Amino acid sequence: MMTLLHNDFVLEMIRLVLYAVGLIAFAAFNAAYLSLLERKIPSWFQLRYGPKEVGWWGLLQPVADGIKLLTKQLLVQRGADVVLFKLAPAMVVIPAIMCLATIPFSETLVPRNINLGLLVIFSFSAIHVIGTMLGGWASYNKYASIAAARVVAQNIAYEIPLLLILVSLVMITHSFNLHTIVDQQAGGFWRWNVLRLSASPLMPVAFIIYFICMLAESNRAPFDMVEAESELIAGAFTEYSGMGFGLFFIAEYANIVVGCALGTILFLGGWHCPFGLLPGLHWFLIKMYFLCFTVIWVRWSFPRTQFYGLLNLSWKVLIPIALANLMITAIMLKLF
Amino acid sequence: MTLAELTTRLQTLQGSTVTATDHSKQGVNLDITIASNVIPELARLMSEAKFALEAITGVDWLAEQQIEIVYDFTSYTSGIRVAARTRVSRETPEVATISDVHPGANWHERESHDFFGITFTGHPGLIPLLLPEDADFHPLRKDYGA
Amino acid sequence: MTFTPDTFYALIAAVLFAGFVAVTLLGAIVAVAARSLVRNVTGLALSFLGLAGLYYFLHSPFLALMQILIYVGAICVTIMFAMMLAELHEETRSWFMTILTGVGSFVAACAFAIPLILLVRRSSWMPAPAAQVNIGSIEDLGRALLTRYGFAFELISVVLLLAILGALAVARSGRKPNS
Amino acid sequence: MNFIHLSEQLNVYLMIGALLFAIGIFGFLKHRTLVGMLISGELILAGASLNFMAFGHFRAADPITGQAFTLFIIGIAAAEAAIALSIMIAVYRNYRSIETRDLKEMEG
Amino acid sequence: MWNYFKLIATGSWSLAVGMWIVLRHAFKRPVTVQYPYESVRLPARYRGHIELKREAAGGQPKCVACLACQRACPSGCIALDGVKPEGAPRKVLTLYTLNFTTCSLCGLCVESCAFDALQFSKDYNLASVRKEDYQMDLLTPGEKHS
Amino acid sequence: MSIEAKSIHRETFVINLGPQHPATHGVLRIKLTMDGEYIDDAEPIIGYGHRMQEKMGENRTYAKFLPNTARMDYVAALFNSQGYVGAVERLAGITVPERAEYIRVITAELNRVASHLLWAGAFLIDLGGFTPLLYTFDDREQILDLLESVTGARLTFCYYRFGGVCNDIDDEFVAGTRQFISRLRSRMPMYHALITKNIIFRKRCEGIGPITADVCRRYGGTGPVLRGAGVAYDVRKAEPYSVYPQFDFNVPVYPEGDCMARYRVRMDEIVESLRIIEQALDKLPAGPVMAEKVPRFLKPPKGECTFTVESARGSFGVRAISDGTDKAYRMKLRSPCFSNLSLFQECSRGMLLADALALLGSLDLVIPDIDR
Repeated sequence: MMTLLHNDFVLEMIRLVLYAVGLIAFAAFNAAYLSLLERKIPSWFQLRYGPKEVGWWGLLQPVADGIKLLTKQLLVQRGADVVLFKLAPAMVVIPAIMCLATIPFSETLVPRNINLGLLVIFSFSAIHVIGTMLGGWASYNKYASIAAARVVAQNIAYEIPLLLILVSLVMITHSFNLHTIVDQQAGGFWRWNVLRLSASPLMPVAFIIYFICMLAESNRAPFDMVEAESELIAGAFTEYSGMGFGLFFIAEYANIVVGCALGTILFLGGWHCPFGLLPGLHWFLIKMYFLCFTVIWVRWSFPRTQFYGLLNLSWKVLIPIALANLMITAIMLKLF
Repeated sequence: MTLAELTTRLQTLQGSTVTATDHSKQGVNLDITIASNVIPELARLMSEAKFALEAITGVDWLAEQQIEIVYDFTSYTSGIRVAARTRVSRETPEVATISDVHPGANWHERESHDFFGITFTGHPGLIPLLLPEDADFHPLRKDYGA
Repeated sequence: MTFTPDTFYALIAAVLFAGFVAVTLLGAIVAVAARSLVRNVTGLALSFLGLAGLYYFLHSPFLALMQILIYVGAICVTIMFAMMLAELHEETRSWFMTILTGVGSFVAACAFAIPLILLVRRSSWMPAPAAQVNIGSIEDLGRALLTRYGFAFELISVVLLLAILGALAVARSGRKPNS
Repeated sequence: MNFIHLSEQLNVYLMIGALLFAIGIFGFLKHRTLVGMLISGELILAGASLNFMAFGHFRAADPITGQAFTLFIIGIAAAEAAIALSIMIAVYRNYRSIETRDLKEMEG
Repeated sequence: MWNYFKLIATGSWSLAVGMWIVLRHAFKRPVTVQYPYESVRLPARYRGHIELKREAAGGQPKCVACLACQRACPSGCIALDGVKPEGAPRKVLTLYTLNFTTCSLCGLCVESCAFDALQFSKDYNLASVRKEDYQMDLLTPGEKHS
Repeated sequence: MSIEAKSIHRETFVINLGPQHPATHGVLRIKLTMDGEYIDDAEPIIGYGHRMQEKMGENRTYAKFLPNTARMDYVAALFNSQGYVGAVERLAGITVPERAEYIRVITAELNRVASHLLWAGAFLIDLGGFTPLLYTFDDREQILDLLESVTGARLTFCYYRFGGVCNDIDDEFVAGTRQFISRLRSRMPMYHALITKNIIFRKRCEGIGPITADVCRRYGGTGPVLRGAGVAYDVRKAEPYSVYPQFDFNVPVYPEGDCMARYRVRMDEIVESLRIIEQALDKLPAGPVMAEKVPRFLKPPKGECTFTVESARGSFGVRAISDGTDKAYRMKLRSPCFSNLSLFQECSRGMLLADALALLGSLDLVIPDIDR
């Protein structure tokens, strides 16, 4: 038994538990405070104040919302497929948190440094499509069914340009390891992948495509066809109440955070300072939350796209450009 | 189509009385009184003359035991406004539908059916529009609820 | 047996392994036995997730991730999409036929499974190689795919291309103007 | 056979593969719809690929062989699924023979 | 092909402009009025519920109970009564109630008053959960008539 | 054909859009028969907010019906009052002082601008864009402040009276209105950059929900819907009433007939209305705002007349029949939304759900106006 208390082992266990708790707390915290920002930022855009009653500057508003969601009953409507209905939120939220576990937040703060980190994120984020769709289908609600069909078509369409961009990125960086990819971008902002014009002159465009695909993959406006409230009320989540809805909510923001963190890692140099000085967690968070801000900013600036407009954008604009980027990258790699 | 042409065209309809009215006094340019069985023909004529149906108004003349139906037509090109009126008996108010010529009349006729109980024969679905689905009363009749 | 951190890790690994096996088999059973097609696909997805875990235990995380990415993320989603698009549902049959086909299929499946399992238990496989030429890393896999299996790799890509074209052609041929 | 070392036994994987195969066969015979058969077919393929992986890992001098084979199987399965589903959609579009109970059941 | 790239370029530009406009608004002062803490300035003609004007001396209502407001009210929400004491020049109000639940705030009563005895109050904090609170006794303001 | 027709039967399902749905702006219910995401048939079901206003018009004296007129099309309440007051004045032969007519035009056009601004914001909400609503509301609030300062109410203005208006406008109102005109003019380029030129908005509106001039004619669609279909019909020009002939203004017409055309018509109408208001303020004559000798209990002579005004949504008509008593014998209210909604069933056929909602939004419906 004494060996169990071996120093390294205890530390390792503590580390694991801390990271597990920390990640779930991080996901929940992000869901809570990004949702507050989701109300505060548009209030600035729209000449309003936003929530300001609960706590100073509305800082306790997410707590109040959370308590409200927790105390509400999870209603299952008659005719719904109860098992799938309750399975769906878990299938959405677990992969999202698992993706978070591979994100290197700084040089040292890495929950799990996996060699195939990029691939892990992509395979796990593919699961949430099934979860959303099951939720929509199992709700036994026509609006939710339509949303379930939409989420699949949308995600299939946007996975392709996303993967094409990532393939070209992997060709440049020769690695699936997120830590390595960030380390290659050390130095100033001119070494970031987004400005790595020597690898492919289309890199800034590739970043924009990545951002668009990330919006579409996490079903954010202007691609929020899945929960288009003026058409489908709340889409796939129409029938969810209480914490069932809360889990979808957490997963949505966790997906945004993962997408923004990945954008930071892949294109914006991760934890490196733009001027090559003092790298660290704060730079990572600044960049990541700036991307999150942009996500919210985009949401409150534009109307929703049409469904076929969205598919057209993917097939007629994003995929050709991504393919072109891939080919240019390959040619440049071969030439230089 | 000018007012004069329209007047001559309308006068050819059987049993019609066409009166040119002062727009500033009456709000319409032409006032036609016509027999109820000529209504479909009138509607076709107005449709050919590119007139739009603006409204169908029922009036319950309790003293005469008659129900008057006023069709308001407007031309979007010339701005001419025509009111065509016909009277049917109050017990069995029946007139042929014009919703086949003016699809917009569909709702107006349903509304008049709701309020006055006028039966528009040939109407595709004369079910209550504004009143509850099971309404069997006609609130704009003068003897309703009075 | 002394209880060292290593045994603790091994125990966790064993529990995880058992969990993956359970998910794989239970998912597979749901995939064939459930009456609703959506549940079938969900079972299939779960089964593949478990299978990915088993691949991880076989020291090939790349395959495990590809399994998730392609089977769960693409194939299962596509099946579901097709079901939504075509509104497919299981045919309803009389209870007699249901029981008959169920029992018949079960017997047939057992006829395959029991000899196979017996074969696995009885036969002695050739011994493990003394040394492996590589560790099966993703670099080795990539090199092998482009050298030794280059022909098969190209063939697969042609097959996939043909499949895509064929799928497009078939799906388009059913489309009538005005419908 | 120790529980802890279960994951290091070739036979365990082979048995799981055999069971998946059998379940696939069961489903293939039981289901009569295209989707059901497709699902079962994927299970059969999964059983086969698990065998490849297990043999490749435990008994082959070059573990790549099993992995490469499994990758090819995944590719083939993807192609198969694409073709099968497009056929299903085409059949459905032309005949619409399959019942659509659920959406009709939902009132209003 | 040219149009394709042009559309992409103009489209992206329009999106960027839109985002810029929205961002610019973020630095403007909010226009909302935080109601319980601050309230908007009511215009002089603000039509609240009615109240009785009173004589400068004595505080008696100017109302002579002529019933004009009651007659003018479309909703029939005013009820008033007055008696003429012996020797007094005019009637004295004994009852003036306003059923605010049916009042439509049209202001016809104030217009109808020939004695300048009615005015609109500036009271807009009228929320209540009890219906009885809206049976207003205007003779003794502040006390709710029930 | 026969075999084909038998084997291909459309698999449809029914969705109830409403009575409570974010896109119906009120208690409208649309029974959608859907083929996947495509609409096979859309049957509007109305009457949830029906109040039998026409019967009230017969049961109340003429003056007592005035507040009701603001409660049909509550977004553009002054037009209903204008139509009703105009009809009764025509019936009773009352001439309105010119200053009152000018004030009516100014306030009504302000109301039109407010209504169109509200529509633009609500339409963007239908399309999923939330922010423009707050900007248009900001501008609309300015109008409501102005109208409140002269009428005393912000929404259900009961302002027009037989023979004039109940309150005169003051210099403060005139100055405020001029200030507002310049403010809104300076904001129009912002709206165009934010909304009109936005590629997503354009993609969602251009070519979506086409309504032809013939469809408008057959269904009696009027207002911006008709002008967006390329017909330059405006009651203010076609049958001039009030003092409109004295003003110089254009009737914006766009021939495309799609949602974008309707949007552009309304945005242009805002500009035209501002021009009208400016001219009216410039020419505003002095004088009384109320005709003399209008009896308190009006008893128009026996007769019948109609009065049509160009409301913010189309032509709003009142047919009043008097039997010589103080109550109308028949008070027919022709609401523009009623006809505009009736063409939805035909025009939405075969559209995608999202596009149909864009079409529904572009019709600018006020449900209580339909239900009356």
